[in-house]
Amino acid sequence: MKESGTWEPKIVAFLCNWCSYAGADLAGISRIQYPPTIRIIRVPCSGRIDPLFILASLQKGADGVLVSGCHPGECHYLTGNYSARRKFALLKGLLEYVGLEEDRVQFSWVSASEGARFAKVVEKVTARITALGPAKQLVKNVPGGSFDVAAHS
Amino acid sequence: MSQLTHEIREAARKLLRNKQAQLVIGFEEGSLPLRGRPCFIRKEEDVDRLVWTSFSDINVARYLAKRKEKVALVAKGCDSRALVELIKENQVSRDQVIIIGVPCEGMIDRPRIEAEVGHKAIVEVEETENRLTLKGRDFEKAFDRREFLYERCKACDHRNPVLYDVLVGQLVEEKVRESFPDVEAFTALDREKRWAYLAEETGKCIRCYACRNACPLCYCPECFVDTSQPQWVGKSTGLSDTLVFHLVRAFHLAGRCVACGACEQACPMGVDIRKLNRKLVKDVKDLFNYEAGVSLDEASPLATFCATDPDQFTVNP
Amino acid sequence: MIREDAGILRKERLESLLEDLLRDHLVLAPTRKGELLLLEKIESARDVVLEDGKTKNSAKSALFPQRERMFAYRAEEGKVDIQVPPPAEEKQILFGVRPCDARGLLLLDAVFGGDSRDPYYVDKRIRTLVVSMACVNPGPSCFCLSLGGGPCSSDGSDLVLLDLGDRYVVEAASEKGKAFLQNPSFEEADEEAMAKAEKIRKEAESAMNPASIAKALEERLEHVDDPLWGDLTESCLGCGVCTYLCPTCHCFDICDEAAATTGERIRIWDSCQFPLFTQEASGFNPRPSEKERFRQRIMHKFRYLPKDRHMAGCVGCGRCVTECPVNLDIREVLEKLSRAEAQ
Amino acid sequence: MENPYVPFLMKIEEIVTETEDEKIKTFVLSFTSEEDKERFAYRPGQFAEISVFGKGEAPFGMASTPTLPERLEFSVSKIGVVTGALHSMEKGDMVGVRGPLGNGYCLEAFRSKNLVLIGGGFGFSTLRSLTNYILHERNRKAYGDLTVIYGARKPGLLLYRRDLETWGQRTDLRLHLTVDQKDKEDGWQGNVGLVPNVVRSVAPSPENAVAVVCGPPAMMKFTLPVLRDLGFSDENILLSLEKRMKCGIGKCGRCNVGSKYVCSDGPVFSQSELVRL
Repeated sequence: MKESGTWEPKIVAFLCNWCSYAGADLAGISRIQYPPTIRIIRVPCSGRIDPLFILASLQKGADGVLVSGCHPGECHYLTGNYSARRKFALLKGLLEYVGLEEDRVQFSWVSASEGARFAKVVEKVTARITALGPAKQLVKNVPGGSFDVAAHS
Repeated sequence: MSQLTHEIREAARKLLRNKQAQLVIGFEEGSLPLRGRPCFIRKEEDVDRLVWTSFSDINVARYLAKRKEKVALVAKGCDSRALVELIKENQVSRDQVIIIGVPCEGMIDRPRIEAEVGHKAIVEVEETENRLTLKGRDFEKAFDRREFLYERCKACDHRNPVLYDVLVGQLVEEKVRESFPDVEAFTALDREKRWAYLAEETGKCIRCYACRNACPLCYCPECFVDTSQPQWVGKSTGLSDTLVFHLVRAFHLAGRCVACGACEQACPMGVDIRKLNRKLVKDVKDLFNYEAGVSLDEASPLATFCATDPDQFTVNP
Repeated sequence: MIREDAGILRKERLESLLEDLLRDHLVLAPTRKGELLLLEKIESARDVVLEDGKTKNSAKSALFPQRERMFAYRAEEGKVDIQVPPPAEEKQILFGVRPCDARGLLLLDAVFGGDSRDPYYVDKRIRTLVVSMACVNPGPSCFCLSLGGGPCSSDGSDLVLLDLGDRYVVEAASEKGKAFLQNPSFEEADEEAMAKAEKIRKEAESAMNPASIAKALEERLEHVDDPLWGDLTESCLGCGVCTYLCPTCHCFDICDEAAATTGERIRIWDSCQFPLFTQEASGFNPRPSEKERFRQRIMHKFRYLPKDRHMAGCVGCGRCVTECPVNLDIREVLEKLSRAEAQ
Repeated sequence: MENPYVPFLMKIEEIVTETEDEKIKTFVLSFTSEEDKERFAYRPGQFAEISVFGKGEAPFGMASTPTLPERLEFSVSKIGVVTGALHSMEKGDMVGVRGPLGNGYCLEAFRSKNLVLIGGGFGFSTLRSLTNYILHERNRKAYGDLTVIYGARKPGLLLYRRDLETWGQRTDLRLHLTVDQKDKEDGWQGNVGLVPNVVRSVAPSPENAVAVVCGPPAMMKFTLPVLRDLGFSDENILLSLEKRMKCGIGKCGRCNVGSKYVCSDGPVFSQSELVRL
């Protein structure tokens, strides 16, 4: 974390290799500016995403998670994102239900040719998460900077 | 002895005698008042251990996976629904099970009854029709059993077995389709309140995994909380790890949970585990129009999809 | 004075005694959290619930918590710094635990004390005063009598309270307890009270229905391959309820919880009922099924610990009986094992 | 109060890749303080818990000999979380060490006895420690004949190549190496056969002798009847057991076998003790 006022979120972005990852690449080579808040993890398909990946990111201190795959109907493996979409819908609903801040976990569809769209998605996601501030709800409290022995015992 | 007990015993006796089944899994009297328990009958002379009471509340479908012999299962509505899912998931083969279906009029909520008598030690229980008499060392109290059913039983709309080979007793009238007033009420709370509630419930959890192990559909040879490489979930009782355990377990049961309540009933600490499951049951119904454990033919909701599935939750710049 | 190791506590003085203690002690007592009766830290004397029997958690939680930090560390640039938490200063009182729980502490003392003392347990233990509440109305799952204890046993307690209706007879069972009796809240015990207490004690014992655990059990347990084990454990779910709520089960795991450069080593309860307890990194498991794991639990409690620590790993509190999700009753298991001939 | 759960720190001085599959490495550790070194007086057959901070602890038998007290050596097979983390560590990194733990080999009882040490695979590490200890010039005369039988699945999996060469040249030690199978290319000239069979053909005399066996469970199981056939009594057959352990001091309950704890009562047991459990 930087000094207060200049805080920016850390967002783990799981991107499908065949679309959003290439979209991010295109945004890069097209010199489209977007906030440097995401840490990209490339996955073979949005269908690869296990809810554990998302929750583990939040436990380990990510302020938000973005999952991005191919537009429905355009999956490299034909139906991977259709299956994923059902999972994501349920997961999103469940996380909201338990009172996790709604915008911490977000999903999008971005194709390989949509560099500009990718940048916009990141902008929007970043704005929402920045508005929420640092994530606290699921972060696992491991003795950190203060190295405080009394706490958490 | 109740009529249902009698009929269950006769059905079991016949199946064992004719060698149609090598094993009957049903319920017997527990060792304490207000308790029933699973029992495993292999010999005709043991058949009289079988009973049917207001405490035959364990989901016995849990004991079916990985059996080699031909099994007769005494199944109430929720046991049969779990069995449907197990058959669909190829954990149990339909030919291997003979279902002795029992229409169920709900099971008694033990913790609630115990609270009702002020947590005094109950020494004896008598059950006749709808009347339940509890005796302690210095008290006696009678209840109408229908008022003390588990919440899940009150809301149950599958009291009759959905699948059976032998039916004992008479089918009972089913309630009209269940709505989800509890889920809606919880959703209406402030986000902070919901989180605080879940944090408090999670705080009671001692990670004994009774919920998972009692669940008829938690049959994975290695649970995600037990993997070490990578270790997804820490083993201690902090909020983060414990909540992630419950969230992911609930999620793994999405579209599979038959709302039998085995989890909450097994929980020694009274954690409101079904809170999460109910939400997913509702969403699966609303979003994908699926109800777990009612049909052998319908594909499981997370094993299929539809091009027009809801999409509104995605970010659209 | 009739007896210097006994006194009377009038019920109306209980609250002021507790308030007094709360000033300079950490007081753990049975208290209700919703429907749960838990042994937990109390803030006020009014939170104490003494009449409702045993708590869901056992007294071990106070001295051997489910999660405990062993040390914190920082590992950076080839340097490692380890910080061990300083021992707690505050004295603690376990107030109103039941005699079975107090007796369970004796086994924990034997395990965590002795050779290579466990500082986390021992530090807390020497600062702890155990005031137990005798059971005048033992429950249907209680079987302490079968294991050498009793509803009014003072084993492991410093003081035992016994309810006479309007007052408690308080008996000291240790030097620490005797010293505590000097507190002005206590009055001198009179003959009549002592006689009444004795009568209640007898009644409580005779009201119990102890499991008949025969001498034969010992011999029977020598037969590890007894086919009876398979039948006994058929309904076992393999969960950790029985071991986690048990006042004597003490198996634990040690693991690290880490951030990038800092972390802590913690110990957490573990259970012999879990497959991971003995599964080796290669995947090989010497106790592959519920049968072997359940057998280990019984063997450890009733055969190994009596040999090794001269005390059974069971005090008959009955928690595993009431809390087992499938009512797999340890009393019946022991009875069956004591009865049947080894095959 | 002494805290038996808190490790002291040691520095990795050297990492030796022992086997061709690179799954077993030996870590040579140096003490960071003179006190730690003094406190760590051990005998062959004892073990220590090694900490990789953030990953946890795992038990390893000392592969080094107390006759060279400056360094501790541990051979680590990469199978789990801690061992995986150790394998990715580098020279200069710090690890935590708790020990020495366990009973070790009873050297007093070995005095003037003929010793037959039988090891298989990875289980050979503490026998290497024992062998080097006995071969030390100060100790050699105190013991009788020394026979070492050591087998691995393939020649490329034999540990401590340098030691094996030195030992092979000595006259006060009979060394029998064997492999379960050999490839055409590996040029293995030695014995091919399972350890129990080699023991049978070497046929060490049970006269005034103690046999020490350490290796995988199957090897131990099949070696036992061979030793009994040769006339070794159960009191004179020692086995070093391996079990999942955690605390190492007989508290955590994991390694309970009968009324013993492998960590604190063992890991070395005589067969006659094991029969009684």
